[in-house]
Parts: sequence; structure tokens; C-alpha cells
Amino acid sequence: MLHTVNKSPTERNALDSCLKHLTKGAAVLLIEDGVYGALKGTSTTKSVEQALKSHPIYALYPDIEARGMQDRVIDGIKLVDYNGFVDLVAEHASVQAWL
Amino acid sequence: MLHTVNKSPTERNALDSCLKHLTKGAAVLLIEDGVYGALKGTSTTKSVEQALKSHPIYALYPDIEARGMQDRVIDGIKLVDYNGFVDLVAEHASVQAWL
Amino acid sequence: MKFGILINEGPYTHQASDTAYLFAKAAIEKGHKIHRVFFYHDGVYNSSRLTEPPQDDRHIVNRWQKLAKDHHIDLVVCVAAALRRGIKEENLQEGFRISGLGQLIESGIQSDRLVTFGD
Amino acid sequence: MKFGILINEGPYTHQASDTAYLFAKAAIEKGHKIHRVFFYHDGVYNSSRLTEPPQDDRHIVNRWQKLAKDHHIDLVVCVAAALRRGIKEENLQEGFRISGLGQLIESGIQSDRLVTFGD
Amino acid sequence: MTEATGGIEMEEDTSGKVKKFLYVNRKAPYGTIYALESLEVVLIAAAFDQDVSLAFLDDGVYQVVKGQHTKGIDVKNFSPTYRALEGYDIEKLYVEKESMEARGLKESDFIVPMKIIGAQEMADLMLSQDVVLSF
Amino acid sequence: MTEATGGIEMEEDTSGKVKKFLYVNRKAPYGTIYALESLEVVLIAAAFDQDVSLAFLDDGVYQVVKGQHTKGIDVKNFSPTYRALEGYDIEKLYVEKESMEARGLKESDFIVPMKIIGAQEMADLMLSQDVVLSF
Repeated sequence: MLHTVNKSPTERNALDSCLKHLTKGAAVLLIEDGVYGALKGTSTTKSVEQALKSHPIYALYPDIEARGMQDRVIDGIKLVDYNGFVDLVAEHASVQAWL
Repeated sequence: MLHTVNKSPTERNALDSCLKHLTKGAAVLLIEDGVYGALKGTSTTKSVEQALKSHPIYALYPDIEARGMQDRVIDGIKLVDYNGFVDLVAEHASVQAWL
Repeated sequence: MKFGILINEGPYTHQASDTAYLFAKAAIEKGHKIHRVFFYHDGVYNSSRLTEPPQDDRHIVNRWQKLAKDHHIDLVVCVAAALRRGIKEENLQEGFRISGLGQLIESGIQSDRLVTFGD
Repeated sequence: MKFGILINEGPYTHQASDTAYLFAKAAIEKGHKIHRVFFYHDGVYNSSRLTEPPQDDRHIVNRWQKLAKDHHIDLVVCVAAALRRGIKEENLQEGFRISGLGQLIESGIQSDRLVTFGD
Repeated sequence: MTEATGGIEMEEDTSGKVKKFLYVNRKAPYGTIYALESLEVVLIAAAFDQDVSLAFLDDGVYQVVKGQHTKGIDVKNFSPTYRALEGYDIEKLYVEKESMEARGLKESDFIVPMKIIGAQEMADLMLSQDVVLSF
Repeated sequence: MTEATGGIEMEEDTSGKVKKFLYVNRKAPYGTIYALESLEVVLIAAAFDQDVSLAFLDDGVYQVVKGQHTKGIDVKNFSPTYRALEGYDIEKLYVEKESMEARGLKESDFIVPMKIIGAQEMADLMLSQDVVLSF
């Protein structure tokens, strides 16, 4: 199962709630303002690093770059472009958007 | 100064941020989904009760009632209708909306 | 007292326009004056004459129009915000006018209080 | 693979429609099929033919129209959501069609994946 | 909500295919329209003979609280519609325990009987679906 | 942003009146349009000879971060406009220290020099204004 999160974790509870609902084999893709959840050294970094131990986390690179965050991404988070986004959707049996 | 908050405190950071920026004499008015911040027994009750010690907090009763929350309001929070909302705006020198 | 109102969200989707309307009505009933309502961001959608809510629902566009007519309120839709959202004279409800952002600043200067309703 | 897309927000105000478009384009380039794009909630505003963004900005409505034409994508605007937001045949861009919510459910049934973009 | 029923047109033959549809509700009612328009989709979905479940978590649990009176905000109270879902054979309604408790709510506060499940069960429910719709 | 400048019409004589206007920015850029359209208001405000300040707090601090490259999302990068504000005599730009630190940012990460102030000072700034605009 693929979970997409498009909200900033310092503004809303979407990422937090998503991370509490990850089942075995589930992956998370951070898009739009959700990519702020992919950053090092923030107040939400720790919980993301914790989730990263058991689940793959991806971030949409065009959104990272738009926001000037290209040098701040947590090690282990995989960067994808829109093609990678499509592949992730195809690889997982279903997609859930945390709006 | 009057601060209005229209966001649920369990979804967004608006109330939390507002409460950190209260100066002497400032009042808070909870409207729309912001009235969920006026409730007893929730995960955000404590911080609101704390703020209530030094600042008046109001909640828009029509919004409370619409959401079925009429029996759950924290003691000390004052309920107002739209007339009361108007009075609060008139009484304070400026209004800031925490969107 | 003279109030200016700023509405940042469209009708039905967010409660902002509802709250602003009920606030404006109460203010008028209490003897205050509503100088202007400025519609910005998605707020510009409040002015579409093509809006057709379910019959048992409030008609947000028309009740602004009526309130403005009854109490001489200036309903201003931001031109820049409106263009990128498909609001033009062609689909603008009577009683609204399209103008520039300067009208918002002016409302801030002229009114005793500027009250913002948004998301 | 056959994808359905659901867009819940209007153009420019939220990034949802942009992301959905770039996703759809990438999917097509990779050989997938976009079964249908369903516009719901404020998403219906993506279909307004009156939309006129600044000249140096992307034209969200027209690029959906072009993508749909080039790749035979069904662009469906929810009638109930559209009516309460002032979208009708009168201001509907060519290439979009107004229909019922059943089209969304059907898209969920017929497509291999339904991907949602919203706020 | 009669307007929403206008467009049931089965262009392709969907008969026979039964998928599991989950409607995820995470937003409070009235502040935004998502709760109402989500419900409009659910009502239409009923006509398609699919396997439909509704999940209420985070602020979504506020949608199904008793005692809503909306006259004061001049908005239609749509909460009685949840009571009507049974008549459409939509009977799988889940509330997340943790979300409910964080908001000081208990089982008896809901307008219809709800299955109360923990976050882990909610996650399993989400995983078991073919289509997850969130608004 | 030339479209935004279309409508400066002073119907009433506002000359002489100088009010303190504060623009409060609490939202991240690009995910929503608020940051961009807020900036369009600020540019217009410059023509009115008012006392203008800009405050960036919470996710609003992300608006003024260096190194934004928006080609990949096909949206216009408006961050260079913050550099142009000086030319409009808009020079009072404040960033909240706590917001900046919670996001791992430091003074040198901003696209223009910003006054860094604590939450208490930010609260005092807000209090000292005649008109506070938030989007």
C-alpha cells in the first residue's frame, strides 16, 4: 500500500496520522508541502527517521527543489520524480491520500 | 487585541501558535472549526485552560451548537453570538485572524 | 463604527463566507456600517451569477447581493485573483464589481476595523 | 495499467491540480492509460473556460484540455459540486463534460488504481 | 441531496465486478464542505453494489456526533443522513478509538452505532481495500 | 505581477492617513497560493505610503528560503520578488526565531536579510499594528 502525504507536518496532523497507520510493506510518498516532512533538523525529523527504520519513505524531488530544500533531506529518504511517482502507484496494490 | 481562530486544534497549529502570541489585554475568539478548541476532555484542553488564566477566551455559540458540542465547553470560556462577535471586534483596537 | 471585511475563501467549500455574512448582518443590525467587502483568493468565487445551490440550501451569492443592496455595501472582487479563477464581467453577479487590490488597502485605511475570514 | 484520477481542489489555489497533471503526463509517457479525470469539490473550477492566468503562468485549464484531447482522456466535472460553485455548460471549457458522481465510482471500479489529489 | 443522484450512467458494464471501497473521513463538519460532499459520494456508491465501508478518524469522528443544531449558522444539518445509510445497505461504519478518546468522546456520543476499532485495526482495514477515497 | 497593479483607484482621499499595516505569513509557498497572493497585496500596498511590515512565522518562514527552483513543478518562482521589496521601500521584514529553529533554518538561509525576533517580540509587533492582514 502506498500512502501519499501532501501537508506540512508542522502545520497539520496528516503525516503524523499517516505514520500511525503503516502496515507491513507499506510505503510513504511525500509530495507538495508534504516534502517538509523529509527534512533534517526539524521538530518532526525524529518521528520520520523512526518510521524509516521499518518503511520506505519517498519524496517528490521537484517539490523538494521548488522549496529550496535540496540539501536538507534525511539520509535514507529516496527521491523520485513524477515517473517514479507513477511507478510507486503501479507497484502498490492501492493508494491512500492523507489530505 | 482580538485574535480569531477558525481551525481545529487537533488538525492544525493555528490555536497553538495564537496562544503563544498573546499580549496583555488580548482576547481570543474561537469560531468555525476553531470551537473544537473550547472543549473539555480533549488532548488540547490543558493548553487552553492555561491560557484562560491570563486571557479571556470566547467561543461562537452558533458554531458550538452546529457541531453538537453545547455540553462540552470548558468552564470559564464565554459564549457569544454574532452580536457578541461584533462587540468584541469593536471593543478591541485591532483584530488578527489565525488562518 | 466602520468595518471592512476581507473574504479569502469561496462559497460552500469553506465556512468563511457564511461567518462573514452573519457577522456583517449583526454589525449592521447593531448600527455599525460595513464600508466594503473585499473578495480575494478563492473568495472571488462568491460573486458568480451562475451559482445554483440545492433548493434547500442558502444562496450565498444572492444573499450578499441583497445585503449589499439593502445597506449600500461595496462588494469588490479582486481583478487579479478573479482572472486566474475564471470570474469576469461575463459571469459576475449584479451588485458586485471587479477592481484592484488597492481597494483592499484603502479599506484598511478608511475603516475602523478590518476583519478577515479565510482558511 | 489503467489509472483513474480524482482532483478535489481548484486551479492555482492549491497545487493538487498541478501535481495531478504532471502525474498524468508521466503516466502516459510511461505507457499507462488515464481512464478518466474526475473533478470534485473545488476541483470543478479546473474546467472554467473563463480562466485567464497571467501571461507568464501556466494555463491549468487549457493544458488539461490539450492532454485530454491528445490522449483521449475523459474529463468529468461533478454536476452537484459544479452547480453550487457556478460551473455550468455556459462557462465550461470544451473537452470537459458535466456528469454525475456515478462516474467517480465507475472510475474506481474500472481502473487499476484511483489516485486522489486534494487538500 | 437529490442533485447528487443525477448522473448514474453506467457507460461501461461494471456489473459483476465487486470492489472494496473505503471512504476515509478525517475532517470536521461545517468548517469545510468535505464531510457533506463525501457523504454525497457514499449515497451514490450505494447504487453500484460495491462493498462499501466508512472510516472516521482524526477530526472525522466529529462528523458523527449527536446533537448537531445548525440553524444558528444557517447551514443544513446533514448528520441525520448517517442514520439513513443503513437503508442503503451501508452498514460498515468504523470509528478509531484513539481519535475518539483524544477528543473526549465515547461510544454513546455517536448518532448511529459505530464499530470502534484501534489504530492498528484501522490500518489493517485500510490495507484490505481495493479503492480508498479521501476528501 | 503586473496584473495585480491594475486597480489602484483612490476613490476616497486617503492622503495624510498613515496606518501601520502588518502582513502575517504563516503558510508554506507553492502547496497553496496564499504566499504568492499575499506578496501581490504587499506590492500594491507600497503605493499607498503606509507603514508596512511583513512577518514570517510558522511555515511562513519557508517562503523566504534561498535556492528555490520551481521549473520541475512548472510553477513560477516568486521568491526573487522578496529581494525587490527594498526598492518599494518595504524594509521591515521579520522572521520568528522559534519558527526558524523548529525548521532547522538559520539566518543565512534567507533570500534577503531578515530581522530575527523571538515570539514575544513578534507578539508585541502584532499588538503595535493598526491593521493585521493574514491570508
